[in-house]
Amino acid sequence: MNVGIVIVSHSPLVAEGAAQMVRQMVGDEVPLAWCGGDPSGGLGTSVEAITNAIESVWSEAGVAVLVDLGGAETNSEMAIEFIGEPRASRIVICNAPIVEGAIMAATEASGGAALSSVVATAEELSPL
Amino acid sequence: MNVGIVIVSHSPLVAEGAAQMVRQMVGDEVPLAWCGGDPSGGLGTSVEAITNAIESVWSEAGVAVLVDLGGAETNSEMAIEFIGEPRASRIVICNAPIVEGAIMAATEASGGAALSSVVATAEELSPL
Amino acid sequence: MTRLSSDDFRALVTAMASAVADNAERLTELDRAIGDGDHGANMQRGFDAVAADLDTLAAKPLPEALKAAGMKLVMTVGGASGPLVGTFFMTLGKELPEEFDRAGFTEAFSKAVAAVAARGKSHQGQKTLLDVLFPMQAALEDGKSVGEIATIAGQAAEATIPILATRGRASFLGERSIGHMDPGAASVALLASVAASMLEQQP
Amino acid sequence: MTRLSSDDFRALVTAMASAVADNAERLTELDRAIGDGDHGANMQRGFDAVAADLDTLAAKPLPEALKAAGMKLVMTVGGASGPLVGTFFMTLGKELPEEFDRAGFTEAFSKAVAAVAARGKSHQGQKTLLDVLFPMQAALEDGKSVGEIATIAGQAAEATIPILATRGRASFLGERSIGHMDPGAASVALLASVAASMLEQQP
Ligand SMILES: Nc1ncnc2c1ncn2[C@@H]1O[C@H](COP(=O)(O)OP(=O)(O)O)[C@@H](O)[C@H]1O
Ligand SMILES: Nc1ncnc2c1ncn2[C@@H]1O[C@H](COP(=O)(O)OP(=O)(O)O)[C@@H](O)[C@H]1O
Ligand SMILES: [Mg+2]
Ligand SMILES: [Mg+2]
Ligand SMILES: [Mg+2]
Ligand SMILES: [Mg+2]
Repeated sequence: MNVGIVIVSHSPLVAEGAAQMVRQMVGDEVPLAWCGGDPSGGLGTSVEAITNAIESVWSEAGVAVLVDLGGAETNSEMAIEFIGEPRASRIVICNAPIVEGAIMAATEASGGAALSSVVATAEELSPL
Repeated sequence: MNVGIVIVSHSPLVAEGAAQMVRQMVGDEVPLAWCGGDPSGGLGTSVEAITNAIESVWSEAGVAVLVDLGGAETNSEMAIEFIGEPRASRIVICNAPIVEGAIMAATEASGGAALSSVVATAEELSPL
Repeated sequence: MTRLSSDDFRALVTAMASAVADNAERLTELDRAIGDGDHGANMQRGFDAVAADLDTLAAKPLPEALKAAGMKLVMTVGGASGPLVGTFFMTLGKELPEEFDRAGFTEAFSKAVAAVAARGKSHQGQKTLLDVLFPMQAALEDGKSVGEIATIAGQAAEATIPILATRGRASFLGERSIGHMDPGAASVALLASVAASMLEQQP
Repeated sequence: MTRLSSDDFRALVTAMASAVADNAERLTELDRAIGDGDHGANMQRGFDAVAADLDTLAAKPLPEALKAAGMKLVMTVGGASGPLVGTFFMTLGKELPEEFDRAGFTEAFSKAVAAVAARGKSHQGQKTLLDVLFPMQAALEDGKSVGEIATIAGQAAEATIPILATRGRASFLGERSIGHMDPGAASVALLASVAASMLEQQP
């Protein structure tokens, strides 16, 4: 089972577009979910949507989460806490750019790499 | 006149969503354009669309271009060459993540900063 | 010993929700200057959701009610302020016994502030809502009256104006963040003043 | 001295466009393994656009026709290969006199390859179309026949299979890029074989 990828943007368009780019690169080999938008559909994030996205791609190999701005990160941290152990410690928020990081992470995940190297690959990305 | 910002993604959704996030941060203070998709609408980029986007936000203060993957960068370089001097040397492709870089660049541009500091602000972004 | 009745909790939440609604435009305006212009809408969405759930919440013992209200804010605010304000109420609920004296409340309040700082990976002086929460905590520890604490919260929000933002979206603006009140700080001061007027009316 | 007539140019472009169309699925399949699975579609869109413009193009002198064809490819391919293959033809058009001998052609070809490398910020050995262009250039310089050059191009494309990609999307795969032919290299080898069969038929 490959590491799952979750894309959390303030913008549903960014999240969906990044997911399409990921799919084009890695096909269906990687569990992939995205969410974006606040609970009333504006730009922002929703802890519930993030929680659902992570649960929908849950993999025993773990899940790498890509976020854009601060609120997306904090809300993702909350979602991971709500999901709780033992799964929480196998869900990692990458300190990486959302679009480029998602593509790199998914490409690495599609090769069956472990969560730690999926995250490292996304984070390695010097800006570009 | 503030520096203009152009967002060039393989995905029209990513480009549009990133532009919406920029608009929400900086309002109308910054000339902003985006493009995404290859000439038949698939994931990719179009030199013509990039050229048009840059021309639509042309500012004597210059234009900062944000791109995602390799093809977007090479096609943007071609577009800049086609636009030619004297404008070409005031159009800079940022070595920065597309979404986060666009927001940082636009925020800096909205304060009236020079092209060089707009670009530097986007590029400063350590991965997030 | 104080004991906040279920009716007190209802009244408090209702007053907070309506104050947030009344001030939403002002809060959003503050956020438009140094953020993305949604803070009022975010807070209003959150407090409206809590108010809508009031029957269920008020049926719980106070600690559970606070925790559930905090959770609701986390789930509904949608901005960076959601997990922060939500964590404040969740932690308060976790730390506050059903009956408490001033020392007990002060301790729970301090833990809630610490939890917010941990959640935001932030500290005092960064032009955020913590710049109101920490002065409130100090005033509590100093034995200030409820009214005095609300005044201090208001002053602390004003005092964010000259600060250079180094956390949250306002930090993107660098020097240009100076000269504007932090929206999150304004929200917390607003909630403090609502709580103070309620508690002052108590016997 | 050689002189490519307007009819020769027409025949060449038409043959290239139909070869690309016939091989589009194979090229896309190669790109699916180590890229995003669009290289065949990209090249086909580009060459179809050039073919659609053939009347206008063929009316120009050869150098102008080559430049315009390259420009068309740049504008229509949409992938990373577009500016690279397009730059090749644009530079060839810029460097090639209307009448040329083998030395003249070799020189123009070398300049076109250098322009592609500059455009891609890449060099030989990175598992890209340059791994076919450089061997073709060497074969030209060595005085090899047209047929031999096409064979060398095909072998060079095959030789990309064991290379670790360090440029373009295939480089994202790291070690896993090994064992697959580079799609751009396959395209260039295909174009070389089309050109060779045309030129071999020439008197
Ligand atoms: N890391 C943080 N630590 C503490 N407070 C923060 C942090 N990030 C944001 N804030 C607070 O949140 C407020 C902005 O909230 P809001 O506008 O609702 O969210 P967003 O910035 O996601 O749009 C800021 O004014 C600030 O007080
Ligand atoms: N920087 C580069 N230098 C040289 N060739 C490159 C470079 N980037 C990509 N290529 C070539 O382009 C081909 C991919 O083209 P294509 O699939 O059309 O574009 P994309 O990768 O944008 O989808 C690769 O197989 C490779 O030969
Ligand atoms: Mg905001
Ligand atoms: Mg927001
Ligand atoms: Mg491709
Ligand atoms: Mg492509």
